[in-house]
Amino acid sequence: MNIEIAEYLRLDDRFPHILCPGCGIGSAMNAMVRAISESSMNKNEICVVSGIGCSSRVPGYIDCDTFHTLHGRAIPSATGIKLARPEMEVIVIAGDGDLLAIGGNHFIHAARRNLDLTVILINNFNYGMTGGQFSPTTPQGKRGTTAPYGSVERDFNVCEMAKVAGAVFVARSTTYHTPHLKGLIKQAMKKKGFAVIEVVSQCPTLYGRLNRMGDAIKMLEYYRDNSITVTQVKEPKDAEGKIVIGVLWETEAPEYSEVYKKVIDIAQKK
Amino acid sequence: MNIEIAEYLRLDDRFPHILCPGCGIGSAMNAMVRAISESSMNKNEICVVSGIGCSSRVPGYIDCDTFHTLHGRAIPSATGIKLARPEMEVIVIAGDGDLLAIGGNHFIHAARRNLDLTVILINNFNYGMTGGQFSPTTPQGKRGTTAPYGSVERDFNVCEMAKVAGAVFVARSTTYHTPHLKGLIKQAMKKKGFAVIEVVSQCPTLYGRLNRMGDAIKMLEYYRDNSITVTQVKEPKDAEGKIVIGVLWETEAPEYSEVYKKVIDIAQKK
Amino acid sequence: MKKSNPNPVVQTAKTGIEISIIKEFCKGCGICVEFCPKDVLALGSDLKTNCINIEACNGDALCELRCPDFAIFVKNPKKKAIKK
Amino acid sequence: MKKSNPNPVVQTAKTGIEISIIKEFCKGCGICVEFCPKDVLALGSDLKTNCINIEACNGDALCELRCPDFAIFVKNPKKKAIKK
Amino acid sequence: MRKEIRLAGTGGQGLLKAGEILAEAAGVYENKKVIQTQSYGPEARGGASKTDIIISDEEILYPKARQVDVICCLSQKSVDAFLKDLKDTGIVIVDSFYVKRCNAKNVFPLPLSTETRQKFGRELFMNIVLLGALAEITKIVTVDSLRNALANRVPPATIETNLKALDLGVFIAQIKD
Amino acid sequence: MRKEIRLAGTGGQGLLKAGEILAEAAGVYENKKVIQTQSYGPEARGGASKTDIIISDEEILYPKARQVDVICCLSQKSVDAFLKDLKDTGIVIVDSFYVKRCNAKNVFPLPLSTETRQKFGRELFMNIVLLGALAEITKIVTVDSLRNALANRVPPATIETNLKALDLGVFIAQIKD
Amino acid sequence: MNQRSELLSGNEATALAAIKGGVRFFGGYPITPSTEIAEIMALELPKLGGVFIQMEDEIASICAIIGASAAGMKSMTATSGPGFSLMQEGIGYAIMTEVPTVIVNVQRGGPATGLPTKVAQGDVMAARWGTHGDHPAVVLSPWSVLESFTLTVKAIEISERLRMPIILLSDEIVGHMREVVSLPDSVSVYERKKPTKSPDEYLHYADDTNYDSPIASFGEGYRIHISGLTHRKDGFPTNDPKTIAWKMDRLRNKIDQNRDWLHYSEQFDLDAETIIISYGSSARTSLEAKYEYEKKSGKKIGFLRLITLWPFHYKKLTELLKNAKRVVVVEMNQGQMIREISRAVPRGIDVTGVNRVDGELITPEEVLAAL
Amino acid sequence: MNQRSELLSGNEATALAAIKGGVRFFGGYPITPSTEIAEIMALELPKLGGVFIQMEDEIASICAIIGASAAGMKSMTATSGPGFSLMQEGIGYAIMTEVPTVIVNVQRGGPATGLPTKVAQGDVMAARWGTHGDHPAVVLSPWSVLESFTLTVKAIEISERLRMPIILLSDEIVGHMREVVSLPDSVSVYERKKPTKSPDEYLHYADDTNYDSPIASFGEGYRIHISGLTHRKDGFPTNDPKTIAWKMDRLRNKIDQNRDWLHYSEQFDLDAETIIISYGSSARTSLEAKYEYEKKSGKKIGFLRLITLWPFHYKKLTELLKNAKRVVVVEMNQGQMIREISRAVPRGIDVTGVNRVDGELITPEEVLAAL
Ligand SMILES: Cc1ncc(C[n+]2csc(CCOP(=O)(O)OP(=O)(O)O)c2C)c(N)n1
Ligand SMILES: Cc1ncc(C[n+]2csc(CCOP(=O)(O)OP(=O)(O)O)c2C)c(N)n1
Ligand code: SF4
Ligand code: SF4
Ligand code: SF4
Ligand code: SF4
Repeated sequence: MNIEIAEYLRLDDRFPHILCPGCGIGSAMNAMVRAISESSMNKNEICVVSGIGCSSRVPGYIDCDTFHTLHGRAIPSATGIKLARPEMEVIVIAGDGDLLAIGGNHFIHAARRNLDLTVILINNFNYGMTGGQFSPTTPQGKRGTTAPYGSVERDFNVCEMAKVAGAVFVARSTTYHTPHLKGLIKQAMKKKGFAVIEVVSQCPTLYGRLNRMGDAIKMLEYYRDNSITVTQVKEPKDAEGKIVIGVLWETEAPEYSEVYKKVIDIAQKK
Repeated sequence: MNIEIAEYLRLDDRFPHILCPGCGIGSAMNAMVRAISESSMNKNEICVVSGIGCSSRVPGYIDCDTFHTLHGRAIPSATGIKLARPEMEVIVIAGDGDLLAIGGNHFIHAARRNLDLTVILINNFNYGMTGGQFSPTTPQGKRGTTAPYGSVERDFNVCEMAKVAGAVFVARSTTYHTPHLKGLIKQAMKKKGFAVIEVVSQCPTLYGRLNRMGDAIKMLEYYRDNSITVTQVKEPKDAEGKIVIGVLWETEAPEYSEVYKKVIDIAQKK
Repeated sequence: MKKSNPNPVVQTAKTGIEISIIKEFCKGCGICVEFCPKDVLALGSDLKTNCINIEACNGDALCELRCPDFAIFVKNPKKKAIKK
Repeated sequence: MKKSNPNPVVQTAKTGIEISIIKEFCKGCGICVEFCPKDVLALGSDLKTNCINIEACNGDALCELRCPDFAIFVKNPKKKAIKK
Repeated sequence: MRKEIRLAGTGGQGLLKAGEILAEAAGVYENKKVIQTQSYGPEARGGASKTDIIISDEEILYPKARQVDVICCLSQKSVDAFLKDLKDTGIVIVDSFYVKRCNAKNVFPLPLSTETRQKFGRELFMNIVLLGALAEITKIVTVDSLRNALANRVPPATIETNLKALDLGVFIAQIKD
Repeated sequence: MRKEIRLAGTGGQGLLKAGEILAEAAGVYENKKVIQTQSYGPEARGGASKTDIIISDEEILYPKARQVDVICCLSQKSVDAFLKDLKDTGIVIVDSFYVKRCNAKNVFPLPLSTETRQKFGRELFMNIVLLGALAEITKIVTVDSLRNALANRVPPATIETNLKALDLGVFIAQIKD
Repeated sequence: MNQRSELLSGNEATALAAIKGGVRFFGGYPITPSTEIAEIMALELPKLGGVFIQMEDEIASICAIIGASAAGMKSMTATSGPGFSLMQEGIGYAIMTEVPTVIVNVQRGGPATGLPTKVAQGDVMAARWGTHGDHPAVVLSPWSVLESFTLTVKAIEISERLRMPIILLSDEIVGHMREVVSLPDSVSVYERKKPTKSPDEYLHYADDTNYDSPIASFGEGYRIHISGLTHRKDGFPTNDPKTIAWKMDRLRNKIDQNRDWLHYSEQFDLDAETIIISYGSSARTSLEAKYEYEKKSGKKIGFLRLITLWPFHYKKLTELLKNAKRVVVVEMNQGQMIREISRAVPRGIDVTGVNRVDGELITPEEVLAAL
Repeated sequence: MNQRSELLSGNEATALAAIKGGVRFFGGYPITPSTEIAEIMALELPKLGGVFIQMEDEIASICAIIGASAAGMKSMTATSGPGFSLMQEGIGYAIMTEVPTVIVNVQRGGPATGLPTKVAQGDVMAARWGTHGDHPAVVLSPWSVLESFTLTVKAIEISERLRMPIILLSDEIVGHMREVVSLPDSVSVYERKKPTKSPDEYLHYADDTNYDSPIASFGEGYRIHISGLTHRKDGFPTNDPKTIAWKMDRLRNKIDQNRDWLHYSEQFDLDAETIIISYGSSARTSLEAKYEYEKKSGKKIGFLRLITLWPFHYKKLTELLKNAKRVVVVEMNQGQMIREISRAVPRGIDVTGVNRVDGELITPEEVLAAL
């Protein structure tokens, strides 16, 4: 097909994909594929890794090396790949349940090590694949099938946590702001070290329906009307009740495989 | 024996304990037992929970209900107890490896839920029980038996992480400052919600020896000479290279089991 | 393992802008329709997106970028050069 | 299951301050000795702590609080009341 | 009496719920032995979804339909996949919008989705519309039993609309006759 | 020739390391068949610790000592626990500071810890001192073999001190004679 | 309308049974095809003042339910293959510490992520041997919605009486299948016996009896110590070989001394030459096949349905199968229970497996073909 | 001085073998009594440019080594009981996705935390059946320091040839015991075959042969898809029963078609009436007992040492034991391999277990008592 990004997709027999109509994961995948395409990377040197969940189905559609691991285990699996083949660009894409519930520990430890991974965290505020249970990002009071009276747990601030754990690049966007998201993914891929992008997404089938948020369009309208770019935030209260998008944190720190090279140097000298 | 704290100890056949001479865990246990004693709590209403490790041996010496669980699993096990018996004071005591390596995820999730636990994290910068491997708190460059060339990983800032994850009380002390530590433990126990105390401790047998830090006394002298109380820190650079001790963070937030009671109310009304 | 060759429906505007829609992929979510600033698109009776006003298209390709299903593509001869 | 009954060595100062040492528990780490501000304690030839100068003891009980092994206890009649 | 009914379509069309209502209608309100099983795509959604309901006077052991009396298909894919189990004398009810080809003897193509969209603005109640039509055409259960079952199995706020959907289904089937 | 030697004491006294050196001395430098096993408390430290070394001209299968020729004990607890496996003709070497009671025929109480503390300021090298004494008393291996083995098995910077400790052990044993 | 008859799925019946059986703490993590159990618990437990908590993963779930049970609350979790594998360490911990609890595994196709929405019976051996170290195991397998209810109640009771985790091994068909059932309003609930000894005399692992023993829970003033290290009668760790041997025997005796009453099975026509043995959803197919075969051929076929999969009662089976000339074992795996069954029948007897591992329920035709 | 002879422990030999056998990636988490393996890898791998990484737990460890192997690097981890239980889900994933790797389990006393510093052979069944779902397993058990070396090399080779995780089941005695050995300077290393087909034609799970097949790794331009969902030849998930059956057969065939060459054992005097069967450290005791018995009684005793525990070669065993009148199975568990052995010998033959589960190495006296 005469489409620019076609070469990065497994168009021949994997599409249409299994995601629901209007699911934000598709838009995030769209932005990711374009980011890859525009970075003019050799697709043979990219590995996209996921766990289990709707979001984790993404790798199956991308025409590069793809690794659909166990629930929660995308990051440690990616760790093995990245260290075995440091020349590869390793991108992790998975859901909030996968990366923060069962996989939360790997997330903070990889950040701490500052391994050169690009992590795209699709936050749809629930466990989509298993049918809409609440997740560690479900805002208090919202419903999931396992929170029929509204969730009583507080939600994680993913971006703050990534930063404190050691990530060198932390950003947020939404599935409404796909051009913006695409740009962030490009930046994250370029960044040496642990880079995280939280994609605020919609699960109209479950979370949206359970919480009476309307269809995908309604949810995107909400994201459109309630987002604020980080540069627009002049004082804390500007951000209240808003989704702050943009690069939230960036710093420089030695990347893990580079530091590890030093160990090799020392060891080989001895 | 005619000792005030004797009633809180299993003095009859568990002592002398198995910890090495000069191990800081003993001092931390000492402070903890005194904190309990001075809080005049009924020892039948206390449960001390640990994982696996030298630090996790502490419960075996305390004369209350004690739970020596699996490596890394003190917090989820404590979660079950606390929710089954909300009237009990549930104290978790374990090492940096237990709570932050294998158990890191439970740590942040319990903090997020703001479950009413008092977590005493004995940070001796290595895995003592298994013989001195580096841990997530080992400073970069320091040695462990699995980091013979010095650790290349960055260490976690436990206290910051606890705060970001949702803890309502975060404090730090050292095994040199046992009266101070005792006071913090008392405060933490009183606090409703997830309270964390990082105890900077010494493992003279392994970490100390591997990193040529001298014996227990030398290590304590170091803690004495390089600590600064949080109130003494006037500007960030005062804290540079120092161990900041005291209450680092305190806030109020609804505690999990209380919030859960609301769910019960809603459910029962329906 | 090549099995299917998605067959897009293509329309070209006087401006040279070209919109391709892969009906097979479109799930009719309406996102492209709703957020098109120029009302170029509409859901048809087939419950898929349709290009109803190609001439109005300004070529910003927002539909293409937001479509969760890789079902709509816009070629804008003017933009082409800038992109890569 | 009561098996052992630790038997402390007790010394009492004129001030009424009383130091009990449970030799069975003491591992001779020297922490109490080193950080005693009044040099009341010393490691003996038995490699355990010993009270060598009870009269100098100011009763702050720092040794008691720092001892990792619950091997030394200080009773200070003056402090008693304040404590609980 | 033993009847095997299969409802098939895409995940999200509510066929499982429809199957439950049918099973409850027969099992609880008409005192039949009944068993319902289901089969669906990877994890909880997407792709093909089907549910089999067996209604019988006797104990039912093997719970899957093997000699199906009635197959209802709301997607072309499900027609292609599941028709093979149809009895010679079996009937097929299909949605005339989603199903274009159906190679069977007794086919009832009904404008279920079109009519549902027309009446309710969206397809949300198509599963119940289907039940109405199914009852009307096959008489396997009474519409009254369906009404009763439905009341237990849909959110209270939606009962009324669902009952309307049931009537719409009956109506569509009658017209067809 | 078959000799079973047991070194026992508390975790941290370096008996495992001493056992290794002994085994390497006999196995690598004197071409004997040799096997060393160990046993210690919960996880990696604390409590009783012991190591068995079997030295033989023939293949050794069962690797634990059963009829021990020489037991060296650096703690009272280890005397109490491990003496039962001693051969009738076996000898016991004990540290005279840590061991107060020892009920056996051939006991050599040696001031290992006291002398070590005196010479090196701490007990760190007591394990090697013990080896020297053991070699001198039992002649199971030569001190030279121990020297060679030691050089491979202690940090280079400490070789010299360790060799001195070895000599100290030999000396202590000679005095005892 | 039947008196209180209702249309329920196996998973729904399990959840309702847990509640009726006294479970007041559920800690879990969603996974297909078990999730409905958690969802119902989330809805129902708060109504009774019980606790539902969704933990961060399955490891946390099993630890939480162990903690809750040690603190005196009947507890349960539900999962499927991948989660079950993750729970193995925790299951071993509950066995070692003798904490009663119930783990429901609604089987799906494995290994690994496998077939999340499709049926299998591939976890039979993992349920017996999954955790490391020697250990006892009790595994019950329901074949219907009603039995999902009754066996859950049974599992709770056994867990309390034997002080150990009990595994309810369901499968996707049984879990998701809906039938009309009339559930009892209440069930008899075994209540953990409280110790009568004083805390000073109480030993947490006293073994006058190996079951129905009084157990102290946290918070009751006994100041017990619970540890996953091999321990003495008082719960404190030991390295003493005799005490270790005592503990290991104690664990083994839970099975050895109770094998008889732990054995549940259903059987008829065992005097026939050919006997079909099966369990769970494939037993439904098997019985259907038996009837169809008998209708066609006029010859009887024996039928034996295992309800207790573990402990496997070799003697009992040998006895039940004493007239068999041929045994056909029907299961949806590559041959797991057949391993045990082969050992229970005399050597000469032909033991044939009818197996299916493609995610579909085995059909009567397949069983008939082997008869 | 012997030519290159050195005093090594079993764990040290395993680590050195891994390095000589081409392992360049080790991901692990410390646990007694396996930790020395990690410690040596941490020291030695960087010297060769290899990667040692201490992961945050055992789950992360197994995932990391699977990732590294999928990216073309030979990889390994080492653990003990509790860690092994935690790895079960990951082991199943490696089996399903057919990624070669080696898992060393140095057994200690279980269940649960159990006896961290004491020996046991209680994980034999967990090594076979620990992960959920039907799956193949290859488990090798060394009895000496030298064999810790040779079997590690073997395990690496088998893992590559069969494309699956191989378990080296050592124990605390073998792992910590020191012996003098002369290791080869180099060993023959099996190198993963690279595909010769073009990426368009390449199928990651083509099954012309079931072993020694070419495998593409990440980064080689094949753009493969690896998934733990049951998949087609091209690696993409499927729900098609036929394809599922194909995949399950494919996995089973790894064992069924290779059982012969996977079988390693050592035996002598099998014409004797009584045969001792054992493995790992308890085989040392057994052989000692054989010799002692023969010395005393003048009567021969047969000896059979299993090196491959799984797959268990029933036919081969039947053949080897055809003259036996009595079989004595010596193992440090409550009777695990004896279950398989009983099935391999004719029904009349007496099969006696000599077991010990108190953390101590079984003694020759105990074996002698059973002879
Ligand atoms: C070990 C294990 N536990 C549970 C599951 C079931 N499971 C599959 S996906 C999922 C959560 C998906 O949520 P998320 O990661 O947020 O992704 P989404 O589907 O919302 O994109 C769960 C719990 C599993 N496959 N494996
Ligand atoms: C699942 C599991 N993995 C590994 C171990 C081995 N292990 C025991 S304690 C420990 C770490 C101890 O370190 P830390 O928690 O920091 O406590 P410390 O001993 O330093 O007080 C490890 C890795 C185990 N017991 N269980
Ligand atoms: S269930 Fe939700 S997250 Fe999953 S594909 Fe559907 S809309 Fe997307
Ligand atoms: S090893 Fe370290 S942490 Fe453990 S008891 Fe000894 S000094 Fe303390
Ligand atoms: S956004 Fe994509 S899937 Fe949605 S209607 Fe438009 S073309 Fe179709
Ligand atoms: S601090 Fe305690 S253990 Fe250390 S020397 Fe003093 S009394 Fe003994």
